[in-house]
Amino acid sequence: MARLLLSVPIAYAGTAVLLAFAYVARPALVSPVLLLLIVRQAAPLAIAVLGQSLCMRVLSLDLSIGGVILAVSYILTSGILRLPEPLLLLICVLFGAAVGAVNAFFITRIKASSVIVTLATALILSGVVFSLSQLRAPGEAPAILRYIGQTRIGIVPISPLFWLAIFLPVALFLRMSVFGRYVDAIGANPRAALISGIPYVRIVTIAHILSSILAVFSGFVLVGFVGAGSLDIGRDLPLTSLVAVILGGVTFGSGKGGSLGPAVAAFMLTFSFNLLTSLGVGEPGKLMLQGAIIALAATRRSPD
Amino acid sequence: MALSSPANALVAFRSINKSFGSTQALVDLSLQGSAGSVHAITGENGAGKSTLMNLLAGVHQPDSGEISVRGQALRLESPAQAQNAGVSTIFQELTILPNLTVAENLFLGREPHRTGIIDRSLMRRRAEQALELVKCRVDVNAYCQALSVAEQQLIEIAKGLMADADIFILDEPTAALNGPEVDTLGELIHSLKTAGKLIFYISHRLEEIFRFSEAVSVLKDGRLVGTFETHELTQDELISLMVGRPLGQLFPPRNPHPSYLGCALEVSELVTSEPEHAVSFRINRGEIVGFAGLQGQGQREIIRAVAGVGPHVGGRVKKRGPGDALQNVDLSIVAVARSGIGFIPEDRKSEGLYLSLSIEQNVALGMLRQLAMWRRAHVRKSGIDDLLLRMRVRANDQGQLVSSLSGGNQQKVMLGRWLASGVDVLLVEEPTRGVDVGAKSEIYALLREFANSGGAVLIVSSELTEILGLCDRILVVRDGEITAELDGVGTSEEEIMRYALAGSTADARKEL
Amino acid sequence: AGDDVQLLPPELLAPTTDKKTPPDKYKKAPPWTIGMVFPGVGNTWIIQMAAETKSEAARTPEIKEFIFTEANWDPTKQVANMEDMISRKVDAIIIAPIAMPLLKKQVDAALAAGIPVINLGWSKGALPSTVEVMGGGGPFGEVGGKWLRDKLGGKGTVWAFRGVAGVQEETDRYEGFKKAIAGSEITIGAEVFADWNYAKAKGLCENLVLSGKPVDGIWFSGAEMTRGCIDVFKEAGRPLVPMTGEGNNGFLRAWKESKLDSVAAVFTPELGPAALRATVAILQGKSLYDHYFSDPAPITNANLDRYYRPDLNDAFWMPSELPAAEIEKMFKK
Amino acid sequence: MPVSIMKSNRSGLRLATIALPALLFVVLSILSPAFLSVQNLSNINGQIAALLIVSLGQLVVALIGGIDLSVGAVLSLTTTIIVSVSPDFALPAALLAGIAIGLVNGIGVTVAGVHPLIMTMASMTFLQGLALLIHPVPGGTVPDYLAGLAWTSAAGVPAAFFWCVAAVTIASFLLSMTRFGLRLFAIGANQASAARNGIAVRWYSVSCYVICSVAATIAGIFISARVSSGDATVGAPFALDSITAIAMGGVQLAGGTGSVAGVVLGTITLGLLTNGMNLVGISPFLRTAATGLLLLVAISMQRRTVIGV
Ligand SMILES: Nc1ncnc2c1ncn2[C@@H]1O[C@H](COP(=O)(O)OP(=O)(O)OP(=O)(O)O)[C@@H](O)[C@H]1O
Ligand SMILES: Nc1ncnc2c1ncn2[C@@H]1O[C@H](COP(=O)(O)OP(=O)(O)OP(=O)(O)O)[C@@H](O)[C@H]1O
Ligand SMILES: [Mg+2]
Ligand SMILES: [Mg+2]
Repeated sequence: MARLLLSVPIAYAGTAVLLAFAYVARPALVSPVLLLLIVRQAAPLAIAVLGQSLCMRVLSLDLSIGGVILAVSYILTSGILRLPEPLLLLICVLFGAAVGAVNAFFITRIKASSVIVTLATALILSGVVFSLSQLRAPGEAPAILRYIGQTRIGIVPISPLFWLAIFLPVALFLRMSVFGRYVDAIGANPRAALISGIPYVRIVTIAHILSSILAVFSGFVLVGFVGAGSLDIGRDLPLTSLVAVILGGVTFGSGKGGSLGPAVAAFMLTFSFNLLTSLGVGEPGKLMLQGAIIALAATRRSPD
Repeated sequence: MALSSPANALVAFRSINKSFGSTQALVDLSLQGSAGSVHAITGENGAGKSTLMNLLAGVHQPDSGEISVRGQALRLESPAQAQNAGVSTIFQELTILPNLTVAENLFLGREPHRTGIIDRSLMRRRAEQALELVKCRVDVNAYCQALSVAEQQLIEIAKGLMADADIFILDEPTAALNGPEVDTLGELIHSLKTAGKLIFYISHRLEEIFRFSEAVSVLKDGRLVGTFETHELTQDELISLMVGRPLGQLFPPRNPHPSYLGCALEVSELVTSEPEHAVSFRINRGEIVGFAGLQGQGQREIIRAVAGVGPHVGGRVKKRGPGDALQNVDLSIVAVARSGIGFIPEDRKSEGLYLSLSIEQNVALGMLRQLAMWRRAHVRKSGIDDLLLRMRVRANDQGQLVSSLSGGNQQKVMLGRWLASGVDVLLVEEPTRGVDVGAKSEIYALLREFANSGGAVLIVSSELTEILGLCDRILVVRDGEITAELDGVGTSEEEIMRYALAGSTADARKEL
Repeated sequence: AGDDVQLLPPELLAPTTDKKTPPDKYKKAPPWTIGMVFPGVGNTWIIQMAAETKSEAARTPEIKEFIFTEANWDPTKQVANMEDMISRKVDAIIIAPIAMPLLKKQVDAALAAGIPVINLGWSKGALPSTVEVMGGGGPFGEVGGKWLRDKLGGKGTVWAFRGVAGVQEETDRYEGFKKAIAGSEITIGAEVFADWNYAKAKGLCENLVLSGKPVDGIWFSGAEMTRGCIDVFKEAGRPLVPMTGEGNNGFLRAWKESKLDSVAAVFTPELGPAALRATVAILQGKSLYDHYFSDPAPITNANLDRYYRPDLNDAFWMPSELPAAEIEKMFKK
Repeated sequence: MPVSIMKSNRSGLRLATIALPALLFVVLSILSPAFLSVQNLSNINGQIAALLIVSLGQLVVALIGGIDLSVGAVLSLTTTIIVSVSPDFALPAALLAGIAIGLVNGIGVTVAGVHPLIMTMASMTFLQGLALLIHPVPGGTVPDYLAGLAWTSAAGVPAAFFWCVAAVTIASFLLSMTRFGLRLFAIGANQASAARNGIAVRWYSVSCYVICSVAATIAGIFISARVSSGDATVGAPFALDSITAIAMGGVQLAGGTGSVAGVVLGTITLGLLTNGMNLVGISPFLRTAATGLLLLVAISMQRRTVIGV
């Protein structure tokens, strides 16, 4: 029983503590309307985190998320491609898949460090987008995306539903399928996985392609939310998503961790930003508290 | 000789208890070792031998009880403290670091130095002396990642024996060694003993225990069964003390009149690296074939190339496919595995097992092998339980993490994964490395059963007795070439050694 | 004085001092190479400013080469860029320091090497540059502050939406705002840093609105954030309170569509061409004032239609002097 | 480059590590007449000195398989301390802060078991806040004696050169001559094995994080002199830049592989890239993209055998 409790990701307890604290200190924050809004704010992070967690479960990392989102924003809003909206969205998804495939190529074939590879692709993507966007100012986001990013059905915003529609199939697939078992095996010992004939290259490639595609979806929600192109969109996502994955119970190199924990952690982080704001903590104090929360939450609890 | 008189004990364990979570690894265990003796510790896999030694080596601390050295109770909090107390340990798992040179590895932790600056020339000189001692001929400036497991094990031994210590722990030092090297070790141990040191010696090779030790302590389920003078025991008595029953036959009966079911695997003109020779051989269904030969003659390279794990420059491998037709196998790991060939590596820790996953997850990965990736992963728990029972795996339940199993039980889980995976060809490196006699006979029986039901097995082993007792056919490898093909029943250790040691084949050809 | 060089129309830019540069001190024969050491890119104002400056340079025949460098907002990189400009022996350098004390050593070195340095910024004496051209800052913040003070009749609770913490321009704007409401009964009920960013402002504003904090008006140090807040009020079904903005087409559109009660300070991207013209004048040996400042009359509810360009997209900033064709190309919807 | 270093496979040095900066150097001297001027070379030296010092610290942490994302924030914090504390105490205060941060990072990673990426990202966030708290707006005055340390030159050789030489000498000595250095390589290859060889792994790991933080502090002292001010965000790019630099230099983040020479070369490559693009007049916006491309080229030429982060 104790072992079971210890294996529950810190994100669940952390969320409960934060909610309880907010209930006492800022009751308005835990009203359904506000909670739903925070869920909506968390949606882009939660989508990106799903991909990041998959990468981390196969002992890889994806720091190129931010670059992909920038590129998506550019493709969608710069007006260089004057195409119908659905086609534009499809191009973004294909673009994401290509970036993921490039990342995976270097990681699996060159056996390069995923930190370095995805850092490099992020640099290339943001460098190119920045230099291209000097030529044209960003325009408006496609109407479908503005609908997803800004509209609500009743009091329920659409973007969390969009997240759920992505999350459920992916999480279920990872949990139930042979693929999911392979993911755990690679996470626990990639060399053993390789030697026992598990298709290591294919699985890591799928993980990175999926991660980049999810980054594209995350970009869709962000661009839709902002309603126009922007050059500082999704800047924090690579590092924040990393934190969320760890707080969500995925541990590097052990083959442990699922999909729900990281999603809850994404909510927890977003909620904590909101809580600190509503407590009127200034920018420096906010950063300091965030740092402290992350460090404390990531502290390993099980003695071994 | 007074074996259990605490008066002249150099090391004494008193009422030691140690548990890991719910596993009680040592129970109220007391044991003494005296100076100037070789004290063997033996017992089944998971009996607690390594745990006991790890307490003395400072890796773990006892839950209760006391360890005293030279009559003084000590609390050893770290390997460093144990070293300072005069304990030198050669661990069951190798601790050689691949990115350090031989010399650096030999002196890691106690580098010769002047105020922190390493005296490299002194270190090299002393390293050369140390290697001479164990008769290991490698360059002291070579990086250890280039060395074979056997060479690494020798370096590990040299490092341990060279230490300025009074107590030496050797936890399965010979798992990767063969005859001549074991002899050298025997001489070294003897000279330490005459110098008044205490040596704790753990091995599953019973003949070594009888050759080296004067006392033997048998552990079972974390308890001491007893300490005996070795020469008063017979091998069979020792086995029944360990296993709790007399062991019937170690090796399962061979099929005396082989009528094999046709070729399972055909290797033709396989070249593993540029200057090597090409090898060709075939394995039939229902047959166990072994590679014999001295350490490092290329057996490992051949089996790894066939498995798609090691490099190959040329050649072809065909395997029986559906409808008995031989089909070409692409020599990449994934393709080899998909064609129904299982490869069981010698280094289970880094290449074989998922230590941080449970037994169930490890075994299930084998069972799911035949399914496509997107299929539902459904595993029958009872199937796994049966397997664990048959292999006599000492574990609480199938949810237990593999990292918490003893070395031998880990080996069984790794084998079990492939036996349950439905492959029909097994390539096995060192099938019983670090496995106790009881489990050994289980593993042999399982491999034989696998063969009898139509499978084909190829093994590489450094234990000649294992090759002789288990294999139907023996291929002797020397200098990358198959120099002899012998019938497992009719041959002898001497005959194998003759082919393994014979002057180079080039000379032999000249003579013809 | 009639012979004064006019950098921009007087209503947009005026000298703030009588002191003038000595004529002919940096006079050089054309053609010139001019370098610009800019902090970084990242928002539409900067994009347009850079485009206007480059376009002006292209239209000036005496300029052989115009080198634009940016430091990605990294102070050490900006120092390096400035050093590299001096190494290249350009004829003049336009700088926009990330923070004012930065580049002092390099400006000294440039001047010593006979390279005039025109500062697109207001160093308040921290830098010895030849000419300074700037706008925004304190007066920008004051425009909104004064307007809110009048609107609310000198009392009430306002929120302040600030930009990126630790940036000089941001602090100046905020100080201007505080100066404008000093002495009134207006209190600041909430103060947040939303990095001049729509998404971040929207999130923070949602949080403030829904947690029920009282508000009578909102001051913004940038209009992207205003748009975020307008959307929040609309989505929450709350009546809009007076909010300040700035002269950007996207904001003007939102202002017009939402029937907001607002005022927009004008921070023109023409400051870039103005700095370039100042550089050209210095190289021609003309005398300029030491310091120019842009503090044009704000856009109000009354004259909004004069400025708003429904045919262009949100990224356009006014007033602009880009040729119509280029505006068309860059900002056409 | 001595052949022995090239051969040793724990240095991570490959032909590419050396060829890349050499190639850049040749191309730039052909393309730009200003490149080879003494002034420009000394500019480059000044521009890379701080990154070199930070990267050497990053190397020490990378050798044991760690990573330190907080170096940039430490650097920023140092500059704010320098301008906020009375000149007499500025240096000791900054160094003390550096040591304390290293201790916290190291203890967080080794004792509390937090993944180094997360631990140092947490401290990065915290320290960024602290720096903004201490000194919200860039400015302030740097003590004169510090300004002198960064700007004076001796016999025509700029001060920055001596900073670099000192840092490289100390790091090389530590890593290739001492027991401490050797043991770092051992820990990086396999912590558990190193511990069984009697090495106090925790003690060494914590030391590495302290060394890294102190290196960032020293770089911060240099930077505050160079930009003549305290700036709470000045260090931000150093975290990723230092990782880029060591990666170009063949250092493996998995631990156990890397060399001072590699880090020097990696840092020079990055410095040449920035300086060269300014001199040749290539659009600055492409610099980031070029860095990324070069990084991919560099890692493609240094195939590893390990799989992992
Ligand atoms: N680190 C650990 N965590 C949990 N359980 C452990 C750990 N180490 C050992 N055990 C358990 O303690 C028991 C004794 O293990 P030990 O390694 O001492 O066996 P052994 O006698 O050395 O066996 P072998 O011959 O297989 O090496 C086993 O049941 C094992 O599962
Ligand atoms: N646990 C520890 N606590 C503090 N310092 C340590 C610790 N372990 C190692 N050190 C430091 O690391 C250095 C090397 O450690 P080591 O224990 O090998 O030194 P030593 O015992 O003095 O070596 P020798 O006995 O060979 O002269 C020491 O100088 C010491 O400062
Ligand atoms: Mg053992
Ligand atoms: Mg010592």
